[in-house]
Amino acid sequence: MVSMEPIKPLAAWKGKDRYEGSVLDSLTVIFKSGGCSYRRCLMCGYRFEGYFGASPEEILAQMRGQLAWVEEHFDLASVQMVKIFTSGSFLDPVEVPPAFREDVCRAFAGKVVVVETRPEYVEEEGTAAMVAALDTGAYETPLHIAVGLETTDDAIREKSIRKGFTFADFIAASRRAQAAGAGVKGYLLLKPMFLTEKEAVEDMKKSIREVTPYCGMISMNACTVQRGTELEKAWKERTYRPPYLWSILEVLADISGDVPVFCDPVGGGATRGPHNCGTCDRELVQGINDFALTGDVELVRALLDEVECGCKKEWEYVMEHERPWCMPLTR
Amino acid sequence: MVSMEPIKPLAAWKGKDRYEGSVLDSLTVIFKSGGCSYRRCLMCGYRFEGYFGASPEEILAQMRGQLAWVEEHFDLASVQMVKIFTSGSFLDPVEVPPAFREDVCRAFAGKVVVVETRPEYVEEEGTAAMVAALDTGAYETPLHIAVGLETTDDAIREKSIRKGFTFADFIAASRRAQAAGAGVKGYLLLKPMFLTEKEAVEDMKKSIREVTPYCGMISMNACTVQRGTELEKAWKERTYRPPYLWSILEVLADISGDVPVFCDPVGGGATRGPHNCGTCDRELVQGINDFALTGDVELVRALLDEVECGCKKEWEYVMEHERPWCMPLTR
Amino acid sequence: MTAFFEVKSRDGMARAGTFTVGEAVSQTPTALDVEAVYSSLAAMVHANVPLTADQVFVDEYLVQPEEEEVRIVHPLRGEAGAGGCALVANWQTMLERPRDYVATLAALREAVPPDAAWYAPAAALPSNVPFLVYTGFDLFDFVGVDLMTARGLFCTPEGEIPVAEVEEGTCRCAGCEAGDLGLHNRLALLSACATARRFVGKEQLRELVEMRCRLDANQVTALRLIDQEYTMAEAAAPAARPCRLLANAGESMERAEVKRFAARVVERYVPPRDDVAVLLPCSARKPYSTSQSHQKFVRTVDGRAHEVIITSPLGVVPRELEGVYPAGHYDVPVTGYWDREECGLLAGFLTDYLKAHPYGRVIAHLEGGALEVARTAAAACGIELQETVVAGRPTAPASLAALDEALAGERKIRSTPVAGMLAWQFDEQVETKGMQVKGKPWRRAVFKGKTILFNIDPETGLYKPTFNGWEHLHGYRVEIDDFVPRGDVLAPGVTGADPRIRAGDEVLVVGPSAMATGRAAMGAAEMVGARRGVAVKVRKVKSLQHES
Amino acid sequence: MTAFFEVKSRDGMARAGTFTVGEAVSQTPTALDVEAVYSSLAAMVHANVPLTADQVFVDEYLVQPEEEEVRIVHPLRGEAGAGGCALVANWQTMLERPRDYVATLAALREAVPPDAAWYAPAAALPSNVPFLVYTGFDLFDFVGVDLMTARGLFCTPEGEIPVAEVEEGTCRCAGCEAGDLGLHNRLALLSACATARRFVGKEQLRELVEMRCRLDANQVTALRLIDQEYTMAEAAAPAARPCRLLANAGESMERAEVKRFAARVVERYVPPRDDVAVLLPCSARKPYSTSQSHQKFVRTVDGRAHEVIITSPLGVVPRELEGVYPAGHYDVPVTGYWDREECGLLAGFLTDYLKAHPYGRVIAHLEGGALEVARTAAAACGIELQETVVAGRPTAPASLAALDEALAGERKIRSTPVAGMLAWQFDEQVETKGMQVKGKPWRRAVFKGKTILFNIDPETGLYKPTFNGWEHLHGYRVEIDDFVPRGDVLAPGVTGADPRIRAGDEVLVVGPSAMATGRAAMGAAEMVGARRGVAVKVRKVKSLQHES
Repeated sequence: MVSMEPIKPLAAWKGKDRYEGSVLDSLTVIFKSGGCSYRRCLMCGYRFEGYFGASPEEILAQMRGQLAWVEEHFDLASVQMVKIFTSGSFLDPVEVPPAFREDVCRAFAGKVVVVETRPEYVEEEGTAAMVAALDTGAYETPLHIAVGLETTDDAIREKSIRKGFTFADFIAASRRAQAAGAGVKGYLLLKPMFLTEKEAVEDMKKSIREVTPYCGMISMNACTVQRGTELEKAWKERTYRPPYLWSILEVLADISGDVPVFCDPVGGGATRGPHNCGTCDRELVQGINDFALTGDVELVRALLDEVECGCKKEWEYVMEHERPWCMPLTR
Repeated sequence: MVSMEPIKPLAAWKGKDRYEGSVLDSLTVIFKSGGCSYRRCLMCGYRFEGYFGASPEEILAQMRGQLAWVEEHFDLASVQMVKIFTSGSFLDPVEVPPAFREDVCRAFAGKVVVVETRPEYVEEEGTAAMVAALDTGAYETPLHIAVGLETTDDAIREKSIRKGFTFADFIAASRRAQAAGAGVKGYLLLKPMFLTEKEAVEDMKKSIREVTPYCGMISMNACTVQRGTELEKAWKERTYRPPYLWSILEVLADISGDVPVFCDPVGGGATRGPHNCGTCDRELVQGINDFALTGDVELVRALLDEVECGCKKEWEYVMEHERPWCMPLTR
Repeated sequence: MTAFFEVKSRDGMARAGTFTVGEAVSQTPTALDVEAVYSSLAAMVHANVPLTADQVFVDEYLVQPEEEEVRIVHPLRGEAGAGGCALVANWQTMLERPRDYVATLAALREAVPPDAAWYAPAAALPSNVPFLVYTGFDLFDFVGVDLMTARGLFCTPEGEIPVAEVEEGTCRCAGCEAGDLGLHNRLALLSACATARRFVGKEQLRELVEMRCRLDANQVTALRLIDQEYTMAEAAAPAARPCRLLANAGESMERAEVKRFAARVVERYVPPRDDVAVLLPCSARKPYSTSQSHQKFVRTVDGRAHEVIITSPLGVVPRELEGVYPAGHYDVPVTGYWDREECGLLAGFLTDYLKAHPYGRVIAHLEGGALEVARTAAAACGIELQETVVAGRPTAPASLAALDEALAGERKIRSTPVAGMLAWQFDEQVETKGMQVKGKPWRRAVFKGKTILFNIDPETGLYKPTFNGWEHLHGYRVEIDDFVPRGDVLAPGVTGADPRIRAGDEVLVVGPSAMATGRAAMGAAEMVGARRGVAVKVRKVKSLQHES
Repeated sequence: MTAFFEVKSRDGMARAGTFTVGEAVSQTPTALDVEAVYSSLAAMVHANVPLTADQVFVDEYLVQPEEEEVRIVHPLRGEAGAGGCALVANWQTMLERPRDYVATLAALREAVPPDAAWYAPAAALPSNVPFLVYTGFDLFDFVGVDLMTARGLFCTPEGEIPVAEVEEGTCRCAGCEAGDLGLHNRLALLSACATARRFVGKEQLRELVEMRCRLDANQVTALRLIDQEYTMAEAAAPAARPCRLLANAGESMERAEVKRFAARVVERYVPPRDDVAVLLPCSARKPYSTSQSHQKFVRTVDGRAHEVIITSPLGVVPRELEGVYPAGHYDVPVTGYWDREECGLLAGFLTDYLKAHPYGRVIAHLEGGALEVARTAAAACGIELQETVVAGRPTAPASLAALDEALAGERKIRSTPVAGMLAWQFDEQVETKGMQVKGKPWRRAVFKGKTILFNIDPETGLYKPTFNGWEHLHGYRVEIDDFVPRGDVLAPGVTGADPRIRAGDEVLVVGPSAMATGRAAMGAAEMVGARRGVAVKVRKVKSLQHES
């Protein structure tokens, strides 16, 4: 057996997450893995992260080292939820050796665990095994499979993200996961490339409606411009602008129904992240963060209706007048 | 005695002039003389014409030669009036040897003769002699003494022309001439340097009124820009603009009383002469020339009132708004 | 709605025309509510294709609006419908990227037919619309200014400023009078369009742009880069303009017309003698020979040398060409200083000239910057320069005497400008023996015996060949189909054109049934590619139809 | 009527202020009916004295209007009343004579006190008013535009055009809406004045004029000639501006601020070491060291050489001065081409620099135009240049490696920018041992121990001495009468000023009873000559009054 020397993962941090009506202390870990087998998504900044070319054994050893580092650096007893990402799919056996799944389940048994994956790697048997390994009776659904669906619109997903799977693939994966006793979390992307601000907002509203039947949780990511991506090239060429914070509010204010929708406005207020004019950004980012913990749609509506800022008229204008043939109108 | 070989004078031409109600065939001769003894006038282009430094005998010979040329080249029998100019004063004995006066009287006896001079050279005895020599009974007043008074305003004459004599000098000379039986013709200058268009017009109107008691004839010269003068320097520096033709009409239309006022708009329509905008110049110059022969003030008033040209409003604006501290307004 | 665009006149890449929607005729360039004209545009969804997209993406995703009159064009896919509108999608993204602006423009001009109205969406502001027009756009919308309104910005030709910084009384337009920022901004755009139209009409848009670009480094950069794209710029530059060329900026030196003049003097023109040349300074008065200084030079030279004028920005103007555009039609600010760039460019022109046309002797009757230029060029050519100006005053008697002495014993040759002008204008060496220029200054012509071969345009100095004149020339033909032109020749009738033809050039129209003399209204590429518009303004037609 | 003029702010020779007539306050520069203000002007007759008149004529004939508040001034006779109006009679005759315009202006600025409103009668049009303001005029009238109205000409910022050529909709001002050409022309003038005021307020009038001059060769010529009058232009140029310097025209190179920066780098500044210099390219981002490229350069040089940036239009920017105006505050159009004039001027700057400050070794880590400049200067100085850029890419690893290798073994010296800045700003070599720059980017200061000597202005980069800081400096004093300033120091209280002081300079106010730190609101000549206005904006006052 290879060494178990602790290795720092790509990132790991503690936070709070709303889960079934209460707020849990959560740990997020991004493991460096064997690397995404697909890596064609236009906005993905992790495409080239990973131990490309390493043997499964080496990958396993490296990932175990990372897990050891996590166990050494965090007081896991105080953590109720663990969210696990790689630079690709946790359930891809090429990327993440299946033995590592067992290690993870051992380490985080009794907590709510969320693992991210592309849908083609969700299979019922393995998922059921993970559920069983995690289940201590503490939570009804100890495992959640998170899938980056991004949008329910297959055409947009293909043109704007180049994701390589369909909504139907997602639904099928969702069914497999649920059959195995796991929950499903859907990631949606607000404003991928080639959409006007309004197209993006409407696509998101529609996606939330359409994905709800297949998800226990929905997480909306507002698109950010990461280095080395196609998106960054477009952004530098001024053919892409990240979404307005107003647009996030507009989507959140529209939420109805029971499925919880989360949004962590990463990079909010920066020119590479979702941003407004710079004046009102702090206040709105704070509000969106508050919503993530409270789920209070009224709070969002109040922000949308009552915050006065010069850029709101600009956003309204952009929402009404930006067209596929004259976009983006702003930076 | 020196040679009598014919010599061409500076200029000589035939024309028509109104005189006491009828139109006479006239001859104008500009003799090259000994040169003006004064030669300080700012706008004078003849200051350096003359046999400067020549002996009186040489001057006399040269001038006799010019007279011979005139007698040879013109049919004097058909001429009823002779107007004689030099580049200074015909009656200045230094400039024109007195013997030449006798030659002239001999040559032009029986005609109306006009000779130009500064006032200080008009003395009663010599004038009476010329009258006697010219008089054949054909005309009541065979000799007219023309004096370039330019304006009756002594201050303007000094500042704008630097003429070096006063209106009182002119009046005294006029009295001497009349006492000797000669007529008096007054030359007035429309728009010397340093006057606004309106100042110039008003000065001219006032001068005509004031000089009338002392003149049998008045000739108004509109200022023209001659080469090598102070005036030309000012014109090139854009600090001088010759008078508008409209201004000439304005003055002529104002004439009342019995003394005939003449105006030959030399250089009319050229940028160096009295001019308007270029469009209406021909028509107005023609009208002014017609007036010179007919003395018909109504004709002038009709031109002033009825000719429509874009530049008339410009002239009206200039008349009203040009000030000593912002002039000229136009070119 | 059916809209119809027609180009009425050109000024380089810019055009003035009409855009007719139903009964309403708009003078272009202008701004209007384009979505109201082409309602299917508003219905396009998920259809964005950036200008920087690659061929695969364009092929897969470039979709068109339902109305065929408007086509979305792309550097990788031209397709504009005749009579309609070429929508250059997302052009506003180019405004801050001058290098891409120019490269994309060049690609578009290759790909998009010339007869559609070029529409730059969401791009136009009062501060940039002259530049957009200069680069060939005809139609704009109110999106840019309305966006500024939403932002609380007040649009001016000098830029967009917070409305709070605008003093009362700055503008008294209907919008400002009503306290309506949006109306002000729209009116300001329409007014800027009107100004641009006016300058296109006068063919002085270049001068306006050299002014209006000045507060925006991106516009300045793009203007300079366009000048470097000589092929694109020269193809659009007319043979002559009805106005003076005002060379009031550093960029004026780089105008296509300046470079073309210099190139033709080297490549087309041949001097009438090669024994001795006198290089002379220019004069403010044009043509030079009407100035007092040149009258002295001409008298002194007295036919004993070829007279060549050294001037900025044109460089080298042989005496025979002094009357032709732009040699007889430019003005410059006169400070007495020629800067190093000026001297460098002009020395380059003169070097090329002296290498192309070696003379036995070269006399420099010059001073100041022009003398520097001559010395630099002479050094570059390895020739010895004889200098004849004394104390820096070319018209001083001592200088003229030195010039006279330098020319003592040289052969007097009286040559006409005809051969030089024909070479320069038509790129052809013509045997001109017996040809003579006659007539009053405003109606001069080249005769051979009693036959007029070329009338000389008093405005531009260009030669206008008669049918007899065309017999001496072989190029500058426009080929047409089998018809006899009635009035002007329209573009669809043109089957071929000498590629050297530019708007304003004299051409001979030839077809199976007719010949006609006339003046090109558009350049060769456009008359071959366009499906509408006047190609040649015809002067005289000769029918070749046989009795049938 | 009594009118009162007050200068509120300056932008080179231009000023913004107020002209108060009774209750009515006008923001200047502006146009108004001056005869209505000074009725005695209309009563002047036969009083013309041209600007070209000689001393005898002026002495004899220059008469003044009855109202003493307005004085007719002349280059040969200044006399302007305080608080009033200096009427520069017949200025309109200068508009087409740029050489005389500039010479006469220079003479007037010597002769006429600075505190009167300068009135140019009958001169202002929308097309020239920015230029008139640029040359120091505050007041205009409507005579010029009304005359255009009489002529049927429509006034625009681009010139005057026959009203018949104006398309409907070109202008929607109150005048045009009412079909009143006269009102349009007056409003157009007022609007042009408002635009000029706005740019004076932003201290960017130079940029506006570099734009607006462009259609008038006379304005271009005069602008260039004023730049050649360096003494006049430099005296008026502020120490710093609150805005970027937009070098968008060829003329931008000739700005007084550019020449002054270059002169100070040669004459005042002394490098911190003389063994080895590295010449580096500039970056678009300012100050340079915040750019990615310069972070690489700084890491590579690692204190082993003096870093000197070669840039256009400033020429030579030692690293220590990179933050000070205008080194940290200029933008240029980037085409990648430095023209010959640019290269020539910059090579001249660098030559002067290298001659004034000889280094043991000079390494050129440069490419393109900057490398050309360095080579030219090195040749002129007879020094050998070591070149370290590989394949024209200064930030490429190979280039950085070459630079690193070239510096192998050189001594590492960590010097602060303090000595260099003090020399550049205050013309003094100060012993700076123990002085350190500390603080957050937006609140940096020079400390000695715990004492602040100089706060660093985050906007301009200028050093703002405290009283402790002034103890290290001997110049830049403003002497005042025996009083303790309450608030700002007004011009009448000033008894003397270091002639090097320019508007915006940091100064120490010294008088028998008080000292004060502050910033000059006007230049030395003006604070000594003016009888009104704020001379120094005071920051801190120290009373020296003894107990009596």
